[in-house]
Amino acid sequence: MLADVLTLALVALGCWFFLSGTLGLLRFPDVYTRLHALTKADNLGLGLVAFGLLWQAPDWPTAVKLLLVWLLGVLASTTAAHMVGRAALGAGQSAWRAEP
Amino acid sequence: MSWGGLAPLVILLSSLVPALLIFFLDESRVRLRNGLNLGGAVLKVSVVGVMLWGVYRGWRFQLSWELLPGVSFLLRIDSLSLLFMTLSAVLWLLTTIYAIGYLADRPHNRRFFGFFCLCVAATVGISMAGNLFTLFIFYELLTLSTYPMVVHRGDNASLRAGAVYLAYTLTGSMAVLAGTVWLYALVGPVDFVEQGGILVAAPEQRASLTLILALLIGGFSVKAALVPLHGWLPRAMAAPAPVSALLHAVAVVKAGAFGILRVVYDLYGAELAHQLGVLAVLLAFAAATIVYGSVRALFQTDIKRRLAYSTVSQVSYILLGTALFGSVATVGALVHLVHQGVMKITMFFCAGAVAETLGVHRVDELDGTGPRMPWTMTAFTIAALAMIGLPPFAGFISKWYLGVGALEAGAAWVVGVLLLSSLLNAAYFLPMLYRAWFKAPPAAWPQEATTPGSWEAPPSLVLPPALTAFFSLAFGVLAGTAISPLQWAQFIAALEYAP
Amino acid sequence: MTMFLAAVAVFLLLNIALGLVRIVRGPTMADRMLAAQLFSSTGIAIMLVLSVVLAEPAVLDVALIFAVLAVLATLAFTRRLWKSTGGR
Amino acid sequence: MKAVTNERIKNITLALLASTIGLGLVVGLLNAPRQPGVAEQVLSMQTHLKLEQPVTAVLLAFRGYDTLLEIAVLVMAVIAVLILVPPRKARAAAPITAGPAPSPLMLWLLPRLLPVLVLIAGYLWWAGSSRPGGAFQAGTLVGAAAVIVLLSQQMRPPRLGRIWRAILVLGLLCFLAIGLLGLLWGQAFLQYPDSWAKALIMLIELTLSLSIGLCFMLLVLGVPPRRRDRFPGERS
Amino acid sequence: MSPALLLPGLILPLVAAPVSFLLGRRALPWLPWLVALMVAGCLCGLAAPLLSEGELFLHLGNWEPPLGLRWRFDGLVWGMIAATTLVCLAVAVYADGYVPNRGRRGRWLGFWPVLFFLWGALNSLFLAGDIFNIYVTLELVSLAAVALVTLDGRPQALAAGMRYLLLALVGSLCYLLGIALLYASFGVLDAALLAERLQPGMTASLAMALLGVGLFLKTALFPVHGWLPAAHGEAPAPASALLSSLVVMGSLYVLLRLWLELFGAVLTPGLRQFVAVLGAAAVLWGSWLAMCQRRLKLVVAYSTVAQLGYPLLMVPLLETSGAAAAWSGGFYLLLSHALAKASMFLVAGVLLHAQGHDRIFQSRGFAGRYPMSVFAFGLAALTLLALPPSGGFIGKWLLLEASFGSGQWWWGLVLLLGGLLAAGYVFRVLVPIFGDAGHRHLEAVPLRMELAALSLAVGSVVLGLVAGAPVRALQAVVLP
Amino acid sequence: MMGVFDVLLLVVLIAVAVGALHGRRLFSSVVLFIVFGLLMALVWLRLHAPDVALAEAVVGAGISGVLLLDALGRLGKGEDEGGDERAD
Repeated sequence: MLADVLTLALVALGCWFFLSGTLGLLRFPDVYTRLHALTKADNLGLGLVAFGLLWQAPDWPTAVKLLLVWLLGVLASTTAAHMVGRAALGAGQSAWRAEP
Repeated sequence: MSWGGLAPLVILLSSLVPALLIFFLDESRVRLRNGLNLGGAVLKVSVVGVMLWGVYRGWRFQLSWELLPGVSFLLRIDSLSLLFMTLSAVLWLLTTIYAIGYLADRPHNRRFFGFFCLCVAATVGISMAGNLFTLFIFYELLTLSTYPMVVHRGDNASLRAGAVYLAYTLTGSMAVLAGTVWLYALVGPVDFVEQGGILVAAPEQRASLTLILALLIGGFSVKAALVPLHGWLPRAMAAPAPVSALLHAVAVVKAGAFGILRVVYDLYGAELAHQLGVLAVLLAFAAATIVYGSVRALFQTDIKRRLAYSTVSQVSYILLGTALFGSVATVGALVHLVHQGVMKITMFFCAGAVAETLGVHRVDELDGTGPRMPWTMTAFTIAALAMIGLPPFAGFISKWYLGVGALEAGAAWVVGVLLLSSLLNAAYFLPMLYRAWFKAPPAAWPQEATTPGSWEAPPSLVLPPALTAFFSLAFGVLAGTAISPLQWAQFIAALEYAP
Repeated sequence: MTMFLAAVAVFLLLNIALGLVRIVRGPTMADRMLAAQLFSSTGIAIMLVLSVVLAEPAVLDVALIFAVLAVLATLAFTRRLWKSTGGR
Repeated sequence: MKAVTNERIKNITLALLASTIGLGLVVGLLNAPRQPGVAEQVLSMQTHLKLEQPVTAVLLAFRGYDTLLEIAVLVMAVIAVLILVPPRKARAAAPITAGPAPSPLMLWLLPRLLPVLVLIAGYLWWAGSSRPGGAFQAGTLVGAAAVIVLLSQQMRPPRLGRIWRAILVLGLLCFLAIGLLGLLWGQAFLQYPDSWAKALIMLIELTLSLSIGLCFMLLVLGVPPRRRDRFPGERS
Repeated sequence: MSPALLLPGLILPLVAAPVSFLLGRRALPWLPWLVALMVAGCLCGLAAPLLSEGELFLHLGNWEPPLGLRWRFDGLVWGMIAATTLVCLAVAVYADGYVPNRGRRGRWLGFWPVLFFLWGALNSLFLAGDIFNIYVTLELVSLAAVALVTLDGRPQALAAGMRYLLLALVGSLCYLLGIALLYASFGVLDAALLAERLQPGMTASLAMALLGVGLFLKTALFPVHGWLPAAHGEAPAPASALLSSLVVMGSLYVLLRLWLELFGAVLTPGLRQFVAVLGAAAVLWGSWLAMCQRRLKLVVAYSTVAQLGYPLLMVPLLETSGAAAAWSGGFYLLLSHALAKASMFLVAGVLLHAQGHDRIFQSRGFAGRYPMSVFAFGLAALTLLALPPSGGFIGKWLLLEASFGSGQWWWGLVLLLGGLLAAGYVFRVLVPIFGDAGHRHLEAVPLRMELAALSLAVGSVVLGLVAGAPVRALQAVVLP
Repeated sequence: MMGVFDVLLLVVLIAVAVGALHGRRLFSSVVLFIVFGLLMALVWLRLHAPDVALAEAVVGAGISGVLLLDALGRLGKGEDEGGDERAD
């Protein structure tokens, strides 16, 4: 019962992060800000979903796999974000500034 | 395989093997090539001689090989085969001698003689074919092997002539093929036997059989140069003289005529063919061709073209005889097959010799050639007189039997055609003879090849026409003896019309 | 619980649908790559959810593979494409 | 202008054609009589093989010959690429050298990611006998791993020497050899002796994984350059 | 030991392909011979059991259909594999002497693995008794064929190859959809079982149409023949020989066999006439286009378009009294065409090699320098013209017999007309090459190339001379 | 609820496919193609075909995306026609 509640809460929270990440991707004005919104959101979102589902895992290999997926997701997403940001910087894309 | 099966094979191989060897021989190996050629020809003539003796003794020569279920490749010697085979074997030997002399020092002889041998192989194959399928195979081989000879000179005229030749003959072959296959599909495999292999004609098959006969005769008529299918023949005059001799006398037109003989007598049987009504049409076409060819010949100024149209006319005598129902007319047709061959080949040999030695190509250049080249022109004269049909030459025998046969068959108007044709023959041959013997020679010949001192063409160009001219005379004079073509033809006709 | 997770899956899928706008609008290639990155994460999350909903353990393997290969496209993008075009 | 119109007409025609075929398929399937497939039979026969995974049983046993030919198709495709893209051209086209320095984060990540990749590939191979997975998936993962390495390390693909070529055709040859060995043991072509079936299938899958991995790597990265501009195997 | 155990020997080329890839040049002199000898040995060993039993089956992996795959081996398959072996061996021998575009030898070495893959895939295709297995073999064949087209890397060849690849893929897709439909409806993939279960109806008709469209595309039958001349004309000569003789033969074989064996009831008489009309159109239109070409390889390629139309003429005739003749005639034509066409392309390669181009009106003197090649071309042309004593003549004779015997004489007319048109384009080629050379320089050509071409041409004629037994074997096949 | 998921999945799938085919920018098409692979894997999972989903995952995420990006790089085309830097 507790497990189900935890799952509900964590997954719902994860969903919220995903939504905010998506909105950020849509609404933020340039590559760098979008990068920020996106990676934060989807690392956290994926992590919360994975942790939430952990409580539903029938056996320990499944649980390990869930954690592994999260870990890999975080690593991949982080590295990718870094690479894209670096490449954008290297290509000389200017950052957005608030209009005075 | 018995010895009886071996003989047809030897006949075939005696020209096939030289052909293949010659193709792969170097152009410069003249003597070996000529040796192969002559050796093959002599071997063939001697085997034919043995066969004549054998058939006379009652031996059977047959070779069969099942090519498809129900369809056999069959070589069989009967009296009609022998008639044609003897003619082509002997004339091939003479033509070979002539061609070696004629083509010496010219390019592409390897190719020429290779196809030359193939061509003869096809011709003897046609003569030995024991059924329609086999006949067709050799008929096609003949088409293919004569084409390179027609275009041998390689100039534009030859190439155009070759294209026309192919268009005509291949279309004809397709008609023959259609008829052949249809016949096989309709009545199954039929061999050539005396009085016809198709024994029963069910009433519902008659229409198909008529159409098949028309297809076959139509197809063979292309090579036999029946008007209006004769267009290729005068054009093919672009080829060298030995080729013309071969086309006109030994192989091609004869193969067409022989095909028709085979189909009418040994496939359908004269009676059935007559009943189906196709022969009446053939008769009309043959008569028209005889007159048309002679009239066209009258207006030709080129010697070879005049001879070509003469061939168109003369070959149709054979068809005329075939189309008339009756044993006498058949004798006329068969004997003319031989006679026309020896007569016409003589004329082409002579025309070639004159052109080669003096550069004379047109009729009006013939003035005075008789005294200049007496042997050649004597041979030419004999052949021309024989063509006209004067007794005692060979041509007279044919025309006599054809005329009598026409009367026997109740077609008296044919005699009129024959007479008209003879008059026309005289009208276009006699002026040539007159010019040759009685007109003064020109100051200079158009293109004299030999040294002024020599009085004749080289022996290899003189000997063959001399021999064939002799035959033209002998076949007429000795027609009554046991070994003449006439006796042989009467023997065959008797078999075809035996009760 | 299943009902809830199915709803979560639908919600995440809607997220993807929403994010498609960024791919269409761009404007730079980096933006599009980022969107793809987001989809990849979201898709993995959907698979995790589905693994419970469908009670099929193999679904996790699929998610695992996506997770481990997610970096590949970005890698190719930065190493091969971005460089050769100077980011334009 | 006219070209554009033609193009449009062509497109419309193609679209019409495609929709006709699609509609036909739908109609055909709706009208299709249904007859039982072979699924039940597969399930009943696979216990014989000690393979719990029906897909693997179909791919490697029942229809093993299909799989063998598919591998041949893959190798053939690589050879076609080798023919199509001569090594010199490939080298010229591959923008591998130069460029900005790779991200340090990536340089940290990759050495740690690779063992995981290989581990997962091995897991998929091993899983093939009991659950979804198998040679193809494992092999592709191996190929992907190789691609990652080559892309990140600014390396050129290895020279396609004898060993690499051997790996490329290893799976096909191994499959064929085991198939023909079945013949020698007095059984049918491609038949595995009962007690060995699982082991042999695993062996085939292993070799196939390696070959498939290499195939995909070559297909993605084009052709590895060799010292001379020659087709592999040529001796001058 | 069951004779069917010899059957796996027939796919040995599939083993040879990776081996030749590994060994490279060192394998060239002996590997094709070894493989051909082994395949020929298996064929010889199989001949006697085949004659006594008529049909042999081999269950692969000992699994019974519908679960497993099986091979079917009968007289027709025997003939197809024998022809394939002969052509592949001759082409392998020929190709060793043929070096296109000097300096591209490296690329050219890829030819042998592709050749072996093609060879093995075709043998496997003929053996296959399962429609999905046929799909896989067809894929392998098509891929190898595309590789062959692009072999020498000229831009035109690449373009033609790309077009071919796309169309082949579309064809495969159609075929795949067709078999998916069949499997969904009838639950089996084995052709023989499917033939038992198949009921005529909407699904069967649709599947037949899909299979037909796919295989028409792959075979380049009228009206989707457009890709063939470019692809076969641009490929290097040994590749063209394989493509034009074997690759199209493979898919046409599948088309005829599947259609006739599976959909006999679906093919209404009207539909059968329609198929034959397409065949007739291919014959006439292809021959006409062949007559308009100025390059030898294009002439030969268009003649392939024409010749592939003939076997389709058997479709309406199979319902008549002439069924046996039509069946054997159509396939005999296909077999002899394979040998003859390969030989003609090899001769075209000799011509290209000797003078650097293949424009027919600038080829005077070729006959004088290369009589053996021209002789081979002539012998091979006999089959195209369907003149005796070639294999093509036998095939056409049988088809004619069926057509006249069944009263459908109009197909006979098409056959005859096709022969005449073929004469048109063959002699159009032969006439210039017999002309005088003048002072033209012609390169020397390795003897083995000429011998390879000649041996195939002789083979096509031998098929005409010893037709009795093969035709009987073809007719012994259980007619659909 | 899974019914809603399926319908949504199909709609998004078709939208992505149409977008990939008809996009004016080659790069967008490539990215959409990668997304298509992901969605396709989900479809296979929903069809209870985890094997195919696995294959789709390794090919879609691992091979074809890289292949297409690489090809684009070799063509020298990145932000092709109409890629406005500051569109919004």
